[in-house]
Amino acid sequence: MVEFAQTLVNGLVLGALYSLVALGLTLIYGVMGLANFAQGEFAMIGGFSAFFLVQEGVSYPLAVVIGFAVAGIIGLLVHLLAFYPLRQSNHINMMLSSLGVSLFLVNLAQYLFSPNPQVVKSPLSGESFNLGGIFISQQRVLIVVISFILCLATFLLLKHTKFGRSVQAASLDPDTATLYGVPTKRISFMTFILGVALTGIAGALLAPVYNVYPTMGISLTLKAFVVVVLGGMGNVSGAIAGGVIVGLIESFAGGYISTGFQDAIVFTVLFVVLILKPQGILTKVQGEKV
Amino acid sequence: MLEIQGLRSGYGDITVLQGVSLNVNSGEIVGILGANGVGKTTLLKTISNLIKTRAGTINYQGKNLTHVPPSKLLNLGIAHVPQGRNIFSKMTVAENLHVGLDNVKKRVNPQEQLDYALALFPKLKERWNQLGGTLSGGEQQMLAIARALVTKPSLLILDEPSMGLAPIIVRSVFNAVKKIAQDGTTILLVEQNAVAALNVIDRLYVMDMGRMVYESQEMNDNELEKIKEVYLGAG
Amino acid sequence: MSKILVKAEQVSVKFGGLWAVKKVDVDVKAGEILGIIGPNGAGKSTLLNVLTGLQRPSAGQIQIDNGYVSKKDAWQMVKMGIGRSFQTIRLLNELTVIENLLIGGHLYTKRGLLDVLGRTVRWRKTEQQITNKAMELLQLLGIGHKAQEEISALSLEERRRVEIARALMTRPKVLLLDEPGAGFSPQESDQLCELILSIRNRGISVVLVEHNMKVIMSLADRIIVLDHGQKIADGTPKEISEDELVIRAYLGGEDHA
Amino acid sequence: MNRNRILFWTCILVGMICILSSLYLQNLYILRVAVFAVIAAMLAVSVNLLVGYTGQVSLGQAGFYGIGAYTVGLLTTQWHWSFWLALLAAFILTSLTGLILGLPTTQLKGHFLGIATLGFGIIVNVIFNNWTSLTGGPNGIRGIAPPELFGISLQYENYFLGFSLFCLMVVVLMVHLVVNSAIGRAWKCIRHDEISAQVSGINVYGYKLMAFSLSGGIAGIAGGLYAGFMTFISPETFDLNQSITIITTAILGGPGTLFGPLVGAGVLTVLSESLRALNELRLIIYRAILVTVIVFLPEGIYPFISKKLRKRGIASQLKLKDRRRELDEQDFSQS
Repeated sequence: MVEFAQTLVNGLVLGALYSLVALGLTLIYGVMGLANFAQGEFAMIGGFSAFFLVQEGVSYPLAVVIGFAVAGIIGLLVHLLAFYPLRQSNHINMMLSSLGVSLFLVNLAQYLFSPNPQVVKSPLSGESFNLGGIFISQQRVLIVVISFILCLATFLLLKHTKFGRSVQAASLDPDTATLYGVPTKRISFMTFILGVALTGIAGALLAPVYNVYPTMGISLTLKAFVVVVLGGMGNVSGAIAGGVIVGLIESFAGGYISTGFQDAIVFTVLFVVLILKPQGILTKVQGEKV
Repeated sequence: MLEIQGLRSGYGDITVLQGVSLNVNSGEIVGILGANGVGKTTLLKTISNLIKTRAGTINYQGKNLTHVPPSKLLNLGIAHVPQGRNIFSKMTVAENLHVGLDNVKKRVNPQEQLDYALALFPKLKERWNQLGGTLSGGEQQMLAIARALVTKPSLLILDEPSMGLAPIIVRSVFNAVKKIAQDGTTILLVEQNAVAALNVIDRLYVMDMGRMVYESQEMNDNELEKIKEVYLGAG
Repeated sequence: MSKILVKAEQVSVKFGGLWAVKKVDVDVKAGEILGIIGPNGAGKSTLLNVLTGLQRPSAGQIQIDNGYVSKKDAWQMVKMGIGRSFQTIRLLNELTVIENLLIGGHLYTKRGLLDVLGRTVRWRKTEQQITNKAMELLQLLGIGHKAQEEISALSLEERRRVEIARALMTRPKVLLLDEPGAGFSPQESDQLCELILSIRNRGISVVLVEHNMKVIMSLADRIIVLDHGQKIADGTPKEISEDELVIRAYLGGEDHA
Repeated sequence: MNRNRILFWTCILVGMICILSSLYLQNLYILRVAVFAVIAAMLAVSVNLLVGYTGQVSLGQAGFYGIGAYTVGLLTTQWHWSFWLALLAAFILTSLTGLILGLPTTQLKGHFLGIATLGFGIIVNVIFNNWTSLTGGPNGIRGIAPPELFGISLQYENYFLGFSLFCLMVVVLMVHLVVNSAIGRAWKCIRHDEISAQVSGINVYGYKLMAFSLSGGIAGIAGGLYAGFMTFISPETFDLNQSITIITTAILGGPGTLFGPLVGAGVLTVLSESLRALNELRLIIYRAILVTVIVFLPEGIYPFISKKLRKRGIASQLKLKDRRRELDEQDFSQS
């Protein structure tokens, strides 16, 4: 029972992180039609910013916030160099470009920071709650709380602000959106930056628990894709719910079947979903016109 | 108010508009009638710059529109309701209306405009928090018009508002159009449904194969016969 | 009475909550030109897609030569003798005219891996046959001299001809043309009419969706009118042009129902 | 004898010369690099069948590559099969894997297909790493016997290079024959427009499956060659990075062309070797160049160069002028 609860909690923590990364991914997909394989690298960027800032004596919370900004700024550069020139091209070229960007960022980080994992100290490191035999480190609680707040904030931003409505309109019907004054080009820029910055925060948050290293983003990207496929490409609430589902699957597969095979199990679930319901399990099917 | 001279445009290799000229005076409802496929929608999309002009000029209140991007038209007081009621299906009625309002907030009083649009289409108030995609066809058309209306346009461009609607709904939509014009908005209406359109418009153009083939100030059965000839090729 | 080649019974297509096509009967007889008309959004293209297997009907059945085919894919329908062209031309722009036509001859080639890798005698023979057939068709359509040009170098009118030629390469019994005259000048429309008649004279039935009323009224033996996804009239061009329902569908009208 | 046939035999001749001259190469470093380049080329050819000819993305090509290598590795070490039989088995097994993977995934398009194939690659890699009793886990398989031909061991690098070049030539020839037939035309049509293909009587699903199966088989052969050359295999060779390298090689060279993948493999090999002096900076510059090419030369290097060369030809220049004149006249008659 204790083991079950512990697995459940670990799954929720993972799920919260996946939701955050997938949220960025799905926003970008919705507005730009870009399947961004470089998404996880922005978590790496956020993680390393937090690492260096904490090392320089900056307080951890501030480091997290700056991680958000750094990921956003690098996101802007990447968008300008690797995606904006391809806006008229097909989506497959954009996807390949993002694969190239992903490898580039990983190699750059390996060159600049060495491939070894780095430990990030958070004031909450080492502290943990004991709930009837289940140990939860405070950092993990922080991850869940902040992720939840950010997901909620993004959701509210989309629902209740001018920017959010523009993003929704631009992803639903770009032509009509322009007719109502939505500057679709600027919106796609801003969405990309917001999307990768959210992932940057995820990186800064997970750093004290899982350490930071140049290749940390790859598995995050992959999981985020599974989440997004599960929740339906471009579906925001689907991404949040899907994140939790994938986190739980991974945690339980690791705990009860085999840690070695947990990724294979996650991707097998992905296969089944893709084949049976390619629109995602959380999206309603709509008729397709030829 | 709107003056178009020798307009040509099209898609890829196909030139759809073969030199279209027309003008719209302030305060009137001008109808462009024609069967499907004659280039009516292309004409409107060219006016909004969703399709590039290949030749000819579009003047609106003395300003050349040829290079104004579609997203800036609202600032000039032009609102274009596209064909097929392109409402944002996964956004609520309220959100749809706010997309219209968002970009004109400096110019208009949002509450006033919302009240005006909802008075015209009270049904939308009942559906306020429903997703656009779940509305009936008629309600979607009303929403599309209302979404344009809240931007307080001087010129409202409507692309076939009757499409796919039952006759009784068409009538209520057109009554609303008439009311909008009476309140001082100039309207450019593109329609296939000539009978319904003739009831509301002040002046009419008939389009065929990318050209204006007929123009008239009279709205009676005689005109209908003429339009029928163009439509059904019986002439 | 001539033989019925294609018979669609009560076919319906539903997109989301909307009936794009609702309980429509169509039959195409051998050697006739059947026109399909209707206002925007009436479901003409959807109906064509159903008849060519690109769209599965939500309900209803289709028979080709008395065999039910509702569950067949488009390529199997082609095998049974249905060919078509599209409103927005669907040719491969980077390839030459002749290459596009050879694609249409796909079903009549030897295409097993062993034949292809071995370049067998029968492989050569069928390749030669479809190449000859393609050249013959191009000559017939008056574009033989363009055989080696890329599609992107052709005019709109020539592309339409190539697309019709590609459809003819599949040796159809019934040829469906979706607005073959869109964007044509009156002169080009006249030439198109001649072309369609000559296709019919080769014993191929033609189903024609067209906006240009002059074209359809002069060509069609019979016309079906769709409105709101339903068939509202079926008759000779003369009957159609006098039909109250049709006139109302086009011009609109007050609701008397 | 027409121009195409002359070109065809010239290519065969050049191929033979390459094979023969490889036997006289003595520089061990160059030989090894060349063998890897040939294997990379074969992999690029395999993925080109998908991404180039039928317009399907595969981000899991390393999965087939790995299955091929492990089949040869296991059959020769555990069951003591001869290399040749094992290579044949690798081809058959990977073709089947391609077919089975294709059954559900060819229904998917674009990103979805990319993600699904990527998932396939990862699952295969996880199995290599964790099914320790069969695959040796992260330690891999050692002591794979290099192939022998007519009593001559191919463990000498120049013999192996000759052999692998021969395999590559056979594969390219096969692809050439297939592409220039109804099958290739069907693939091209599917890539550009599936609806067009359907109304031309092409069984889109069937032909996509065929492409998947052939592509898997060719990658499997490349895997077998790798195992035979290295005599040692481990999971890390067949990871996601490898899959991405394979697809970018094909894209870089020119997807949908016969020689594009070869050019891609050649350019990338030379690039990566000449950057070796830069040590750690090498990979970064290498990736930056990759992204630049994708962004600014999406059609690939080979088509770009061959187009440039063709444009220089006087005949085509005249043709271009004619076409321009035609266009001008058209404009004139319209206005």
